[in-house]
Amino acid sequence: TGGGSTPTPPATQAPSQGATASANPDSLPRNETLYTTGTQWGPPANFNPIREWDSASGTKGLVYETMFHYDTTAAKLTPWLAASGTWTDDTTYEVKLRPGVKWADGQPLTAKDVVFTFELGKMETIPYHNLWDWLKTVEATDDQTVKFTFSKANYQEWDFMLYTRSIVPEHVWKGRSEKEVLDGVNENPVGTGAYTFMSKDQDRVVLQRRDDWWGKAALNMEPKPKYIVDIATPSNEVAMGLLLQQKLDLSNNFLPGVANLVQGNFGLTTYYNEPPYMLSANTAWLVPNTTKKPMDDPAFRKALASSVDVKKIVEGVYGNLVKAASPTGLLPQWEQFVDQAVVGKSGFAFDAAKAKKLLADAGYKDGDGDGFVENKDGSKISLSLIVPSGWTDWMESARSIAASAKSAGIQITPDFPDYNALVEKRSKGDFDLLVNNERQLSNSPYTYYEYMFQLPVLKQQNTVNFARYENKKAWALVQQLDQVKTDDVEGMKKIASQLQEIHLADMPVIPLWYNGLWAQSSTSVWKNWPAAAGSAPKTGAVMWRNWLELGGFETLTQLQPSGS
Amino acid sequence: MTALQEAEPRERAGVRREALYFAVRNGKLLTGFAIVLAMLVLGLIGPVLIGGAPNEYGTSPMSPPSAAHWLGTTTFGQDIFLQFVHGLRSTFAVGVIGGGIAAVIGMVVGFVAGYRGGVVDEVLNMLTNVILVIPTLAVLLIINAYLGIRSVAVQGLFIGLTQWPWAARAIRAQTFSLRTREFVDLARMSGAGTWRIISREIAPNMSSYLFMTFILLFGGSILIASSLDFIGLGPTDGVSLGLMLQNASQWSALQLGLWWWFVPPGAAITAIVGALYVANVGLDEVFNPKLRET
Amino acid sequence: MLKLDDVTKEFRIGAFGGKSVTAVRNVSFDVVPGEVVSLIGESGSGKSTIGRMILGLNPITRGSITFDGLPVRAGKEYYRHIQGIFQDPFSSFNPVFKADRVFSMIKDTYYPAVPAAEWAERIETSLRDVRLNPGQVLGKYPHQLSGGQLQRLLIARALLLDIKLLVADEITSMLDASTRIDVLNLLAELKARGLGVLYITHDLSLGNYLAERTVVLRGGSVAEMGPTERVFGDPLHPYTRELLAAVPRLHEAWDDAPPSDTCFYHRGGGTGALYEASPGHFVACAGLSDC
Amino acid sequence: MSLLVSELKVYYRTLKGEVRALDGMSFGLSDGEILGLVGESGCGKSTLAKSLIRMDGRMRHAGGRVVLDGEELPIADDRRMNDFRFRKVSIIPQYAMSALNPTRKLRKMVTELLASRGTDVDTAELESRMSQVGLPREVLDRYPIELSGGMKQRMVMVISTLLDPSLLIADEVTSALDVSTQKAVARALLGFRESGYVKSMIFVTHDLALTHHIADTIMVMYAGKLAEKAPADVIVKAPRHPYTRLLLDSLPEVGVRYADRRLEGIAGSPPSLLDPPAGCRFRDRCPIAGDECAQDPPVTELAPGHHVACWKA
Amino acid sequence: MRRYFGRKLLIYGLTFFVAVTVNWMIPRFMPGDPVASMVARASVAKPEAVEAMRVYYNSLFGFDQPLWQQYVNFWGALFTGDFGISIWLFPTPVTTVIMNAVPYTLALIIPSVLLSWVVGNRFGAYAARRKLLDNTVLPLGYVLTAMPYMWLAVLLAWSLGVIADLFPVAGGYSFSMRPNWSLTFALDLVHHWALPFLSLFLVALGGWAIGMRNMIIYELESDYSNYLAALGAPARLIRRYAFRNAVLPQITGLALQLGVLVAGALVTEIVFAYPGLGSLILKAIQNKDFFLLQGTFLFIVLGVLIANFIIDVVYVVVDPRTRAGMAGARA
Ligand SMILES: Nc1ncnc2c1ncn2[C@@H]1O[C@H](COP(=O)(O)OP(=O)(O)OP(=O)(O)O)[C@@H](O)[C@H]1O
Ligand SMILES: Nc1ncnc2c1ncn2[C@@H]1O[C@H](COP(=O)(O)OP(=O)(O)OP(=O)(O)O)[C@@H](O)[C@H]1O
Ligand SMILES: [Mg+2]
Ligand SMILES: [Mg+2]
Repeated sequence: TGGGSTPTPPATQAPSQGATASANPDSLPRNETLYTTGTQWGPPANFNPIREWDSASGTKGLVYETMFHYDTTAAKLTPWLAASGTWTDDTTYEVKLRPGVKWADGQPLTAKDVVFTFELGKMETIPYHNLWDWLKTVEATDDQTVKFTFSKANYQEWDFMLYTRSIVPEHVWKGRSEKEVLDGVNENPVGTGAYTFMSKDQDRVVLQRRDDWWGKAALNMEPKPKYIVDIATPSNEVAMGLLLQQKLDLSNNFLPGVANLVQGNFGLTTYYNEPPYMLSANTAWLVPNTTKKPMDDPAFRKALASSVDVKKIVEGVYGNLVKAASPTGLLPQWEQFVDQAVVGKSGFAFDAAKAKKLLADAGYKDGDGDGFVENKDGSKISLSLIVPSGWTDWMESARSIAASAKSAGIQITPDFPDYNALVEKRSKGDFDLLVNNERQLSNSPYTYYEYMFQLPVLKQQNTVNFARYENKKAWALVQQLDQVKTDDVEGMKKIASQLQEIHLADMPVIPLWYNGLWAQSSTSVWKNWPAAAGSAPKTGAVMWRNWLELGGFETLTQLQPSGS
Repeated sequence: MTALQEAEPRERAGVRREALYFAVRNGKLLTGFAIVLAMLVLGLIGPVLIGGAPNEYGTSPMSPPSAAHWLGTTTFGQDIFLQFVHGLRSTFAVGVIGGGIAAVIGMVVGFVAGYRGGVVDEVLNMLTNVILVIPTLAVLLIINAYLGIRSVAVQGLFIGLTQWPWAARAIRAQTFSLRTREFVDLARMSGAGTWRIISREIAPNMSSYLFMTFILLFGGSILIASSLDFIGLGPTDGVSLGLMLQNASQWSALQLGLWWWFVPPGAAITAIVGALYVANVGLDEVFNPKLRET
Repeated sequence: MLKLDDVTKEFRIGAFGGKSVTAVRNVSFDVVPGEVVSLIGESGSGKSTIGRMILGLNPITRGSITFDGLPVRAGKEYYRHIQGIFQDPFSSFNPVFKADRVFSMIKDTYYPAVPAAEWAERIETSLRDVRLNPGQVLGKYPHQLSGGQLQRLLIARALLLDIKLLVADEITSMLDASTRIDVLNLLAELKARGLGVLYITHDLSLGNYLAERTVVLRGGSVAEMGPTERVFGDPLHPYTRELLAAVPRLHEAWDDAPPSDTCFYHRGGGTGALYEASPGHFVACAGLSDC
Repeated sequence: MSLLVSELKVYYRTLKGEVRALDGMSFGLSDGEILGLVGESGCGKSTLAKSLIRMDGRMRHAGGRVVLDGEELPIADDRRMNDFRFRKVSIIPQYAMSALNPTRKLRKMVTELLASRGTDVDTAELESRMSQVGLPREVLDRYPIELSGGMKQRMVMVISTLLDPSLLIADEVTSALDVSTQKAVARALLGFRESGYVKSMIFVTHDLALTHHIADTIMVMYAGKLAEKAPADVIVKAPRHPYTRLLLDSLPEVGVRYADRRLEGIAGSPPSLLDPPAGCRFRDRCPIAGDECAQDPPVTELAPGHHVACWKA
Repeated sequence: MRRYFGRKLLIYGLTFFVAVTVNWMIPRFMPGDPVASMVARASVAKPEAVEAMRVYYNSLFGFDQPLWQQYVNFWGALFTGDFGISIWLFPTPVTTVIMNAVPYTLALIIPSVLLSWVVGNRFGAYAARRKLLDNTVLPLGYVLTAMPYMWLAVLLAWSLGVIADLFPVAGGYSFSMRPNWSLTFALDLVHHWALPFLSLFLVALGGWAIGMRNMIIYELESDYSNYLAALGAPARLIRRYAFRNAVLPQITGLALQLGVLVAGALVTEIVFAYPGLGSLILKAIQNKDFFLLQGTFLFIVLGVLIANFIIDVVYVVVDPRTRAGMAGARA
């Protein structure tokens, strides 16, 4: 496999590379190297940008690039490979590519590459295949211009596509079979990005900066680390050890207790220097199976929502590393879409007494005096809450949820099936309650509402609407939201507000807390890490898949060597 | 025959009385058992005396040992001493269940193979060897991973089911030499059946040996269980010393300076198993005149 | 009463019995009531193996052993009539139990209904028969008893049953001269009561002292057999002669074995055909002319 | 006199007290003499043999002296005794069958053993001695496991006598062998004396008849004490101690048959050595015991070389 | 002798057969569908696409064939060294994944097993019947053996790694290094190897020392030792002989312990994030990578079998008794 795993004698490469490489690449200079962890969990498996879920870290974002980036603070697309993108009419989108962008092999990036990339989606097993449900054609009108014609313009989703799909070179990929496109290792990736893969081994990939990257001139940006070593995530405690030993610059792991270290004098920083320390990355939901009794009753779901003491989880389990979610579950970055009036009217908070009252009002009574309420028909309620075995923080949280539900009179037993089994139960609807955080921060709350309300409910629900909540009106609203132009914030807000009303009235899923954008960095070698305070960058310091486009890359360009 | 005569001088005191004489004077045996017993008592009465749920969150997380929390608290404010005494319980439970099951299987296989001999022996021997060669922890990992382990009892069961081969081999060898002793034939001529001979003639002759086997299996089970717990394949319910270790390590206890979370469970396992080993050597000395320090 | 007919025993050794060792080869003889037959021969000649086959402790490979016309069937009934005593008295007792447990085992199997008092009486009688003082031996552990005492306990045990045949395998090898002779005398008395005894030994003088008939084994097959006085007085087989010559005698000097030029040896693999030299006196030779 | 043992007392330490396995033995052994040592099982024969060369951890030298070739043997001092072992005193142990290290070829073992005593192996000499006991020289290149019991026994004999000790102790070397091998081994021992490999020898056995064949003198022990010591023929033909007589009487010989002559054993059993009764230790079993036997009988020399410890002798 | 090996080979063959069969059964009979989890991870929402992917992966892994056919194919593939494709590290072949990890594991196991065995035995032999050592240093041995592997490992990592900063706590070599043939790199490898090795070594050491001590006491009391002592041989020679005999059971003990030692190595690797098979197994379990799990498991079984076989050969070479045909009694 990769050249990294077999030692190469230095003699063969020293003379030829001597001119460009400032240091012996066999031993990376510490002050030019960024060590990161928290992205990949094992040996790098492939460099295939189509496999967004398991390609080696940096494959997308550092080696391959997308047409746009998304600025989560400003909430807008940043042109990247594209110089601009505009809706020429309601169903036509035109992208002008940036001139002078070159592939790593020297070939120029052209509109045909973009067309090729999107047409790959016609293959059924390609993740963005369903784009072609509403995309009619992609054409290169000239070398720099791509025209997308839609049968139905899903503006919100389209923006998401624009910054998530890596563009691949047609001249390299042409003729690859479906199998190869989907499953190929793509051993020597040719991308447009600022880095190339230098070596890989069991527990790492090493990326080297391309000094001829187009963005240096075109964007006036340069990622500062000459080398990036991304270490396959060992366990939390090992990552923490490495961080303390200053062998690691950025850990994107969940490091419980790191708050203590940030407060102490260890040279560690996080985005905030007080709770919640991290930016928020996604929402953890408590998902009730609404096809089962009593979760099919909105009143019960609302009582359940009031019974969960999220604060206790935030403090006890996470040591304040996360933030309690707002009743809408929308991430803080989407705060503008939260209709405070709706929340004020029908929002909820932890209140055991209220939960009890809600239950009583809805007819759930503790008839047999065991401390737990029964169904209206008198049958016992005994719910199980499943989270994957081994996910310690969630396991602890599940225990905590069970405990606080108990005080409201709802009997919940935490259960920790194996992840695989959980996935199967989840997709078949064979569960009572579960915790899920599948959806990440994105350009639009649309993705969250799609997650909540998507219809139809199938026999197998693989990615969304695990609650199997059926509300035609809500789903119609979601689709409507999709078709609101992304610059029409007011239009979005209006629909969002209606959706929030439905959500809070019916509680198909119960927001719990916001998982953090785990990022703890050491200032021993690199400084100017993103932080809330002062003039520090406001981007997310993450190397996670799909997050380099959300500000991760920009963070790299703003780092400064600590020595200087 | 000559050796036999020398080993059994006619005028020596009764075997049992002599064993007792040396037992109460054997420092190793006494120390070993004292430690194990102390731990056992702590595990048995500790939870009763202290009361409260071991996993209950407390109000003072991460506090060092104090009068209120003898061994301090975890990240979640759980009282470590309380977890510790509960953990001792399950640790002993795993030892007893795992060691017990392994001992029973090992004895049955060992006795039957050793006594029956012939094809039965060959087949059992083959089985033993097969299980012996298969790396058991790997198997346990797999079984655990797929079936999931709910309780200490199930964990003990699995450990017991994979840990017996060496014991079977050792017992088989002993039985093999005992079954050629003529009292076995004499029992046969008195109309005793196989099972009776094994249980009434052969087993009593190696009772000390069987006991030692059990001790070793007991200690082994505890160690294996703690490894499994540590990798995250432990029981999902309850507390055990291994789970405490796992939690401590997963929540970076050492890095955060919460040594009181990490040290006691490991030290207790070491103490129990180590004490068992020491006691085992002591026993060996008691029952085996050659090992006695004269 | 007891009849061995062309008995052969092969031990299989190694995994799944790859190799085999022939311990006993085509041996035939019989024992009648009130007769002591002594089985002599060097170590490893198969004496114990024959005894164990008779006792049903080892299966027979070929040939047959019958007792009162019935084949050997290890089990309760069989052992009611035939009992054995092994060569090592110390290992015949389970060291962790009291020695008199051998009696209660008999009771459990054969006389469960006999009341305790009567049983105690029977034991006492039996012990007195072997000239043991019950008070001295009962309730003691094996290691608290002497070899001779243990040996006699075993005989007493056998006597509790109404046995017809006793297989006594080198029962005196562990005893010193004086105890030894006591045991031998006891056997002789039992014989007088009609008991058949197969007396296994490698000590010729003991065999000679007790037995009516003698079977000389060599390498698993019979070298010579016949009335004791004929076998000892007129040994025909050179091996017998060699054995006799090697026995140290108190008042005679050792003499060398007569050169074995006259007779063809039957070592392993022979047919074991026996030639009857005189009535009842058989010798394994190729033919009369050679002897 | 090459060996002079006087008032030797060796006790075993046990939980219950001291077992007086040797309780005041005195005897002498002259150059070239073979002493046969007989006696009931447990009377202290092996104890005597062991105490002359190496006492084990439980043995205690409670008194008495041993003088060999004019030098006193420091039998209680394990370290000092080392100089005498093998060179002056040597032993063929009772356990000869298992006395050879199972994982060393014999040649190597002999070489290493001799080297550790500061001597080199004289291969020719070694092989000639082996052939004298009927061992082919190939045996040296085998492992002990590959030898039969008799061969091992003879090999041990050869090894033990390699340094020509002046005293050889042979402890029941023949009891585990069948008659023909027994004879060969006994003959070899005699040969060793003839060839001068050993000067004198103590031959421990329970087989009176066999001793008679090779020993010059026979010493009969009873319960840790000397009972009678006399030239072999005298012991066999004209024993004076009642124990010796009864012992001889109970010996069946080829030709003696129960039907013809009923032999009798000695009634009773020997006294416990833990706390032996005062006086003659054979008293309880002695048919001719009298009141004087309550006193310890002194060893008296009845005739030249014929010592008896009995009031009635 | 030939019988001895024939018998051993039979056992090995049987073990291998059982192991392979059990192994084959794992992904097929255990709850949870590996393909389902693969599909789930790809986050494909559309039912048709899901179905297409499922069909595709099922045929890729051969799950669409009848069971017996799968079983036969499995054996066929096995003999060509093909353990299938890793699910977790898709589409890397399992063989490649394993082969990348194996050097690290071997580098840990072989030296720690052999060294702890040699040193432990020497040490135990030395301590036996020497009162002072026996009462001071050996108890330390008991404590060491009784330690859970990971506990010692974590303590070492923390004290010598994080606190004292003497050793790195993760990785097979520095993250700043690229493999090359230089002394610096070799030293770096050793530096990373030292702590995991030490923790394995220490735990195993005590066990061997104790075993040897007990064994040699028996040997020192044996007849041949007594005979040598009676002939005035110096204690050194007697001990040397006793050692050789006592070592033989320890060799068999090594075979018995191998499985345990491998297990210990796995746990230790996990603690030190050492990129060997142990970390791999843990990840394979966590990610439900059946094929990788199968592969590693088979590899371990094979490794243990080979090691056992070597031990058997060594045993025959050093113990004359096996050669003299007593083989049947042992095994
Ligand atoms: N269980 C067994 N398995 C294999 N071989 C055996 C077994 N028992 C006896 N033999 C072999 O059978 C042969 C005869 O043994 P047996 O014990 O009958 O001899 P013996 O004449 O009684 O000898 P001894 O005088 O030493 O008691 C010997 O070669 C022995 O090795
Ligand atoms: N280690 C010991 N501890 C206590 N008593 C012992 C020990 N060894 C031997 N004895 C006792 O010392 C006495 C003499 O033993 P010894 O071995 O010298 O007898 P022996 O004459 O050689 O007997 P045998 O003919 O059976 O070999 C016996 O009564 C025996 O019980
Ligand atoms: Mg026999
Ligand atoms: Mg003796």
